Amino acid sequence: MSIRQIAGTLGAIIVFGVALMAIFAPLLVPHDPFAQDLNLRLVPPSFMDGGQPDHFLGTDQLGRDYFSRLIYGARISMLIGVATVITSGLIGITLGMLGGFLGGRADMVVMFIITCRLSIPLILVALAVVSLVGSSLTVVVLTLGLLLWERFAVVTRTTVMQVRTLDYVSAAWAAGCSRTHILLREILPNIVHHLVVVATLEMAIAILLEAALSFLGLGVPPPLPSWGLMISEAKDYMFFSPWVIMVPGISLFILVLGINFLGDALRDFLGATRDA
Amino acid sequence: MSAAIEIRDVAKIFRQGTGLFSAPRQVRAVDGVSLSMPAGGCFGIVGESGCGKSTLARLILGLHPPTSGDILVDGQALGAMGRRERARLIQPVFQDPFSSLNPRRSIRDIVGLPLAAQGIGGREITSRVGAMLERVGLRAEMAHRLPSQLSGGQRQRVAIARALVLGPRIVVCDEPTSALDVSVQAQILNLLNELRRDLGLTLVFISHNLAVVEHICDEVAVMYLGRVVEHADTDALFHAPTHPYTRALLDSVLTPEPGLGIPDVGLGDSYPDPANIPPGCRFHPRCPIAEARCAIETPAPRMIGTRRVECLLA
Amino acid sequence: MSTLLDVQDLRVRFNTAAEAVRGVSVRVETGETHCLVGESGCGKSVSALAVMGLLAKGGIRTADRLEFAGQDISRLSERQMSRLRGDKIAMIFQEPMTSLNPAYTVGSQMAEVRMRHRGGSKREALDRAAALLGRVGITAPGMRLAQYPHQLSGGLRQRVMIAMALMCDPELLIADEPTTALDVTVQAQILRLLMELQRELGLAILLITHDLGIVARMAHRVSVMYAGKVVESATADSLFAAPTHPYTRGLLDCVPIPGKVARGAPLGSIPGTVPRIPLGFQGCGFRDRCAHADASCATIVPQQTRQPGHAYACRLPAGWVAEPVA
Amino acid sequence: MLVFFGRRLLVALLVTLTVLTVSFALTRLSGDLAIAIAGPQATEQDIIIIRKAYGLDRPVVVQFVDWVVSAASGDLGRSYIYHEPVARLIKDRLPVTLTLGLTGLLIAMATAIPIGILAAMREGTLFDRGIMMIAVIGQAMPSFWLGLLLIITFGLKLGWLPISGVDEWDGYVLPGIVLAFAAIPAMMRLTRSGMVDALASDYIRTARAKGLSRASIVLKHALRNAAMPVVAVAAVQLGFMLSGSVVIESVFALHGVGYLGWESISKNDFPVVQAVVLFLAVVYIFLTLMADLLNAFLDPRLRTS
Repeated sequence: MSIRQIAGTLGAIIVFGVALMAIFAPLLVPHDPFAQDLNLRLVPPSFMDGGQPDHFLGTDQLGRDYFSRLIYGARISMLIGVATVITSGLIGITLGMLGGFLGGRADMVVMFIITCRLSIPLILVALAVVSLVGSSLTVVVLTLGLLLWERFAVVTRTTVMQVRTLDYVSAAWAAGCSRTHILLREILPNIVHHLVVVATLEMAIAILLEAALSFLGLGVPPPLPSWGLMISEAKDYMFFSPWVIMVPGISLFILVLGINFLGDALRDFLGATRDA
Repeated sequence: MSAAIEIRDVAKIFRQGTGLFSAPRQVRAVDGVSLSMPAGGCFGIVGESGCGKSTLARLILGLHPPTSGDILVDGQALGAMGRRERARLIQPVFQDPFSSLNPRRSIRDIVGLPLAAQGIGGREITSRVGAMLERVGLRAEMAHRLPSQLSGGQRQRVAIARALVLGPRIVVCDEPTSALDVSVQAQILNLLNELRRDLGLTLVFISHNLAVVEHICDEVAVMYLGRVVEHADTDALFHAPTHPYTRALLDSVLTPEPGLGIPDVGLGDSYPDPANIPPGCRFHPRCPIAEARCAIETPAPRMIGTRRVECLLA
Repeated sequence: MSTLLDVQDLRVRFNTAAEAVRGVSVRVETGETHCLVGESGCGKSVSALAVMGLLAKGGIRTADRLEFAGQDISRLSERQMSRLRGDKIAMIFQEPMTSLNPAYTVGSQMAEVRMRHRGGSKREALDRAAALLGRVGITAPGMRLAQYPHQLSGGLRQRVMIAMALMCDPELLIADEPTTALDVTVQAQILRLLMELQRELGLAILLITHDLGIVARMAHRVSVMYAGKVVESATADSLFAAPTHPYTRGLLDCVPIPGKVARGAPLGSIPGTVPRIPLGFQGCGFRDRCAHADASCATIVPQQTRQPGHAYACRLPAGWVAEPVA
Repeated sequence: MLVFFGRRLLVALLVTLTVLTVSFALTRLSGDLAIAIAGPQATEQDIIIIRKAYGLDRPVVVQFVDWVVSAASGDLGRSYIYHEPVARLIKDRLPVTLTLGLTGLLIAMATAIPIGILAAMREGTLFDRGIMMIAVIGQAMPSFWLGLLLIITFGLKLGWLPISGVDEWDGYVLPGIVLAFAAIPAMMRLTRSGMVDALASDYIRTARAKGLSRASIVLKHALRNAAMPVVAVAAVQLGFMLSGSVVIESVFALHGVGYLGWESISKNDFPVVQAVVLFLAVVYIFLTLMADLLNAFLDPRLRTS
């Protein structure tokens, strides 16, 4: 196996593992992730000095079990990742198809919308929306979904444009096929591999972005255990107990790395272009 | 003989540079073409790249609407025809056997596509596809393969099978052999000739290779910058070319006959640009016999015997 | 006449299980045109690139002999070889559209060859470039020097490539399908130009093509390649008068000749397609498509001589063909 | 060329206007601004006073036109919290953000471009694959977390660099690195793929057939063509960096434009939020415009047709 294949396998294992963790979180946690115990604040992980065997990854500043919170945090990250990709994918692919397939004025409008979206400062607007509408998981998912579609749109548009001029599409027109048939049966299957790669990329970006928003205090509302929020809440204690930011940070890093590895492996496997 | 395809003063103008605010460039790809193609024959269209021959093919196939003019296929206006009806009448074979087959579908699905578009059921498609594959010299079990498992020549046979599976009267071949090796080209030409005879097809054969056109076509139209500059039956055209451009094209045919050298085609170094068509006779900047008036007067089509020529000096 | 380029048993392998070139021997004499002809994938372009030391990454070249003007070039370092390229040996390619750098003017791309190999000022190099552009039939060479490749048509670009190849008075010009991407009228013009230049400058040309028509009109000597090997090699006259290898015969039968082959009559054709030749393949690569193959074709292929200077690789005797078609 | 530029400029103006509308709409989306400004303890009376004071009682269209007209003349309104013109607030905070963005861009380019070129020249080798692997790993690093790690390591444990504020130049080093880190993988991949394509192109084969030196082939012929997409991406990345400075500035407590934006959001200071969004958008639009111009300069195909 080459390095890339190893990385791809590793990525698949990570993503699959975190997904399982998210689905079966209630069965896996040793403690209630929301239960506070002010007598047991900032207990280090069990493998460190002063750790307690009961709290594998220690406790946070409110005495909540870190391991349990981490597992519940996986739910939020995965949910954000998947839901954002679905929302933004729907928007982006539809726009990209419209522009790429219809061309002409429709395409000009689509290009203009994409340019406008790119010009909007992503994090700031996301922050503003969440702050105005009030933070909840749904709001974060919708906000990210409404903001992160442009890569889907760009890739769909360019690939549809390339494919629609190919002779087999002309042959399908000449064969008397309908517009819908051509779009869904002749064009879509030939660009879907590019979209899968974009989806993994977007999932990683959405997860990182949610973490950043939560870190700034305007993402998922407490006491939900978002990994970004955990870092944010812990950062005041990091000088004395650095592990409090290491545990959620490393989790975030490993999950995103896994998604990226998986994306790269899919890219190789499906034969998508390098920079899709 | 009745006309299979009747083209009446057809033009196709493309706009390039779809910027928001710039004036788009106009490319007159086809610029006032009138042709009548007899049923049951093989009609050749020749010319260099950018002369509009492929655009004309796409117009005939109904893939682009003409900017102006009418196209009648089998006596009916192409624009008024439904897509299914049109598909039953006229089918294409394209140049590049690699891009003309959907890489993600099986050969059965590719060849069966025109049948499926007519709403024909799956079992009948499978049997008709099998029969068609054998008719074009492929084994029926190829139906389960993907295009990537086939050679260029086999792919082109698949494309021909797809074109014939509905039993159309007319097949438009746009450079069907120019992407193939010589040995495979001969196989495909033989197949097309044979199918045409057996099925009574009308072939429209578009090519830049005059030797191939001479071999397969009964009638030839020579296109230059969107117009038909000479149209005659093959023997007349090849034995006594009238338009200086036809003459240059014929001079450029290099047959494998040693000792003949390379003739001087006398065309200079300028090159036709369909976005910038010269005034007067559009061939005059390259014409070896052009006179002063050729830059001013636009030649009208003239009949010389049975041939039709657009040249002031012919 | 002396041998300018002498290649013996050239082999090229990429990191796959197959050899692209399986022992090619070619001699190009001073001042003559040698055509290397064959269908796509037969190894003709790879052979030329191997001679130039321009193989893509991963290409491995071996040869019993690789001599240019008496000098063994198989052992030259990349640096020494680059001194030869563009100077004594020039090369032009199939795609004039992409073979010129889109970011630099014609003049600057032409001048840098001269300055690299002969030194001198940019002014002198540009003067020479202008003179050569005129020589290859470009009107207003001064204007063309300042233009970028995208402003020229395909035919003009190929003329620029030819002029660029002549910047240092090469002795050998390798032309790899120089007219395949061009229109037929432009093709005739470019080939005529090459012919004139050769006569005038005493240039030797190794012309790679798939078109037997071009071979017939241009070549002094021909090597026909099939599946990585030269299967027949002869003077053009001898080859077309008496094609001997079944593949050469088959190829010639495939080409329609106006006035010679009846309209609508079936053309001769070679069944099947070019095979993939695995490493360690024995015998004749053409045997699966050959009507005359027998068991012995799976073993060793004899090299035979029809007449001095006309060699072919086939078990059949020289006289197996009935008298050639005129 | 002039047509090209003029067209580009017009599109940029249209985009600006759209962003303007969006950022205005954004603050009106949530219902009554006055209630938000007044805070939870306000009485009905307070809200009415505030509504009048800020002109929120006028029709939305009037408010919008008023805002657009004054924004076009450089007046971005007054902050509810600081009671200062927003334009002055942004102007005061701009040097920090700009320095930070440029530092990040410089570090990113100085790292990504040479490594990308080297990886392309050694395409497929262990070095190349290793570099690409590092790029993937880098892309997975949450930037705010990386910032905290750097603060702990270099600021606290080693004590080499300040951990917050920018009293001196060295305050920009850590945040600059963090910003650059986010841009390096994309830039490196693009440089590499651009160079790989260029090196495999026909004109590079021509250059080799001309016997040119290796330096001339790589640096003159290949890089010039590979540079075009990199330039475009560098501009886009700088735009992202400026807007990403929201996060970095808050990690390192730098009082730049991004921090201002974040602060105003959490304090419901809508004129400032509107203005910062608009400002960052205009900067981005300007940068992409510049990139297009630079590319037109680099690519004669754009320049001469």
